[in-house]
Amino acid sequence: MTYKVKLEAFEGPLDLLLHLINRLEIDIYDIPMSELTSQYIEHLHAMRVLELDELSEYLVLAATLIEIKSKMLLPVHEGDVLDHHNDYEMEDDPRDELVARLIEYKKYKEAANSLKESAEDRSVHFTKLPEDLSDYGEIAVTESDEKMNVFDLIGAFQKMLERKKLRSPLSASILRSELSVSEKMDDIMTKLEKIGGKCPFESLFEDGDVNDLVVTFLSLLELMKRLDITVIQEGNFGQMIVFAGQEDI
Amino acid sequence: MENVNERILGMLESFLFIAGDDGLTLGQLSVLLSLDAEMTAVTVERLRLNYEERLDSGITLRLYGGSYRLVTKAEYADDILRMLENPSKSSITQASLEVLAIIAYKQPVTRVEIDDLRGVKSDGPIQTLVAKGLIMEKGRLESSGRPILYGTTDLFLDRFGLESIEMLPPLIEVDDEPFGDADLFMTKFQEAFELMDEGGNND
Amino acid sequence: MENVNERILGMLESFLFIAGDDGLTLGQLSVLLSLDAEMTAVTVERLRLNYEERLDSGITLRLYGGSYRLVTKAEYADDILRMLENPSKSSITQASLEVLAIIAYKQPVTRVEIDDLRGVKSDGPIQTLVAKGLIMEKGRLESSGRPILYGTTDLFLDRFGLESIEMLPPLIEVDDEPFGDADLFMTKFQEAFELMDEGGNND
Repeated sequence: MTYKVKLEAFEGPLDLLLHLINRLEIDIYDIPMSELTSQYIEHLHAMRVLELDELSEYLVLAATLIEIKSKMLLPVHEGDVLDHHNDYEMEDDPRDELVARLIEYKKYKEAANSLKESAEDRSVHFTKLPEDLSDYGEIAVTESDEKMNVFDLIGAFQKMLERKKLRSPLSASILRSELSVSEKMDDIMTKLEKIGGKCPFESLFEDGDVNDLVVTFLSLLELMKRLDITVIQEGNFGQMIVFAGQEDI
Repeated sequence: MENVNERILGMLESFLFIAGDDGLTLGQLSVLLSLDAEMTAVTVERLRLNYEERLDSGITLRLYGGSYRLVTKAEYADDILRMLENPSKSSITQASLEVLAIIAYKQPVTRVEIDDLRGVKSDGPIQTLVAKGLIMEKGRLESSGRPILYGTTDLFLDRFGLESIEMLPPLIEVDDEPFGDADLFMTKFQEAFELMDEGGNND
Repeated sequence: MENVNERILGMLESFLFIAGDDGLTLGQLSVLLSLDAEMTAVTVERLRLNYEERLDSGITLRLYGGSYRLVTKAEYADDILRMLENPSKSSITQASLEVLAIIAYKQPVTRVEIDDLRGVKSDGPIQTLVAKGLIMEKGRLESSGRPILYGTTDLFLDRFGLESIEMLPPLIEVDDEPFGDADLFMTKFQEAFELMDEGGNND
């Protein structure tokens, strides 16, 4: 089976190795080195999108794998072998270091996943902005003459970016859910009726935020399409007047 | 009045809590709670009464200029003012730290730019930081009003243990996506047109 | 526990309300309430229990990174997201998460140790994490080259909902369980293939 896997799907050579061990259902404490090595190298070939910098890291591990494999092929001196059933169970199994690395890496990889969950749990709790009482004073965050560090600055900056999100968007979404083109169309018609059937185009855009303006504009287009209103401009760059009903041009 | 749903009350409180200073109008609350105006008003009043009746509550609800807002109860005003008194001259507040961060990374920078970034007025913190000698005037912008440009001082470097301003760790505004009004406008437009294309009623 | 003064509870709530996102430490609260640390802790816990017990309460109390703050209850998250226009979750890459996990558990730790553990260079993720305010320099190792030692910040504790660094869940020892998490592996696999299908840059 050959397949191409994009490199970015792996966080590095150890990650790739863990992936292979899982896929091949290998016992990590008794890794068949030749199989793993050949699979690893096959994978490297399949990965087309390698940046040179990253490639070198993958190659370093490939070299390590080959080294371990060859060590295991060397005949074992009689005297080194302890009274065990398994031939490879020596004082120093050449795989030991690699296995230890893999286990250590896997530990933190799992910790990363649990951190991700913590962040998700945290993200369902929203907080409010501190009250702006700058006319009266502010709450101090440091005690007396404490030495500050630049990382406090970065923290403050990031916190501020976070707050900006909390501050601005609130009204926009609520307004949007309150406005609709059809409602606005009714509004415009009512307004026109009230003020004698015509009004300057601009006067319809006097208040409201971006959402309002868009909805107003779209409502006008729709009303024109339905011939409920007519818009007349008196010459180039002249004032545009909105009339209720059809008006002779 | 008594059979206002507990969950609705909780939801209402959480909305008002997040909305903060801006508050929310009856109309907005009605949309958010999916209740008609009358029932919304009843729910809001229930929440207000709860606050007023509970002696262990430090906050209550007020209607200012058409918006409902959570505020601290008047009886704690003095305690809060006590909290705001700066205990020591050399201490620094969160607001000041924010302003200092902006000036350190964006210098030279005007007060208006700082206000824009923070979304609140920064006169107070700027004054404090000047008084503490952490920032100073670094000239004026050659535009109308010739606003003051602020930058950090040597004392700032000293206090933050920096050899030079270049030693500040880089700051990437990862989460600060460009999402200006113009973009918002275009997005809305497109959304609206798509809705219209689908056949009329945009609701 | 039951004889916590009602007025003190109200005062505490009003302080926390004012402080908002900044929160207040046990030390600050102790000064503000004129109570000793132990009694302050008892009062804070009473307030938290009140919030948790009251079904009509939309807010509750949390300790993140040493600061107590009022937050909305989890059950209203969806309703609040509906209210917020652009609730972009700050995204963090898998690589950054791995580096962050290593730093969180092994701090203070050097870049070289992190690189060794992961088998890849971690400069990029480290820089991003510093810029995001999640990690910071915690001094230098007294050896050749005096490499920087990294540790996590209070903002990290806040963003990941941890009271303190001691509250990190213990690392799972791999020995205890059969190696090979088939599900995790399948996910990874599928992700990889999906990425291929899209044929584009995965960034």
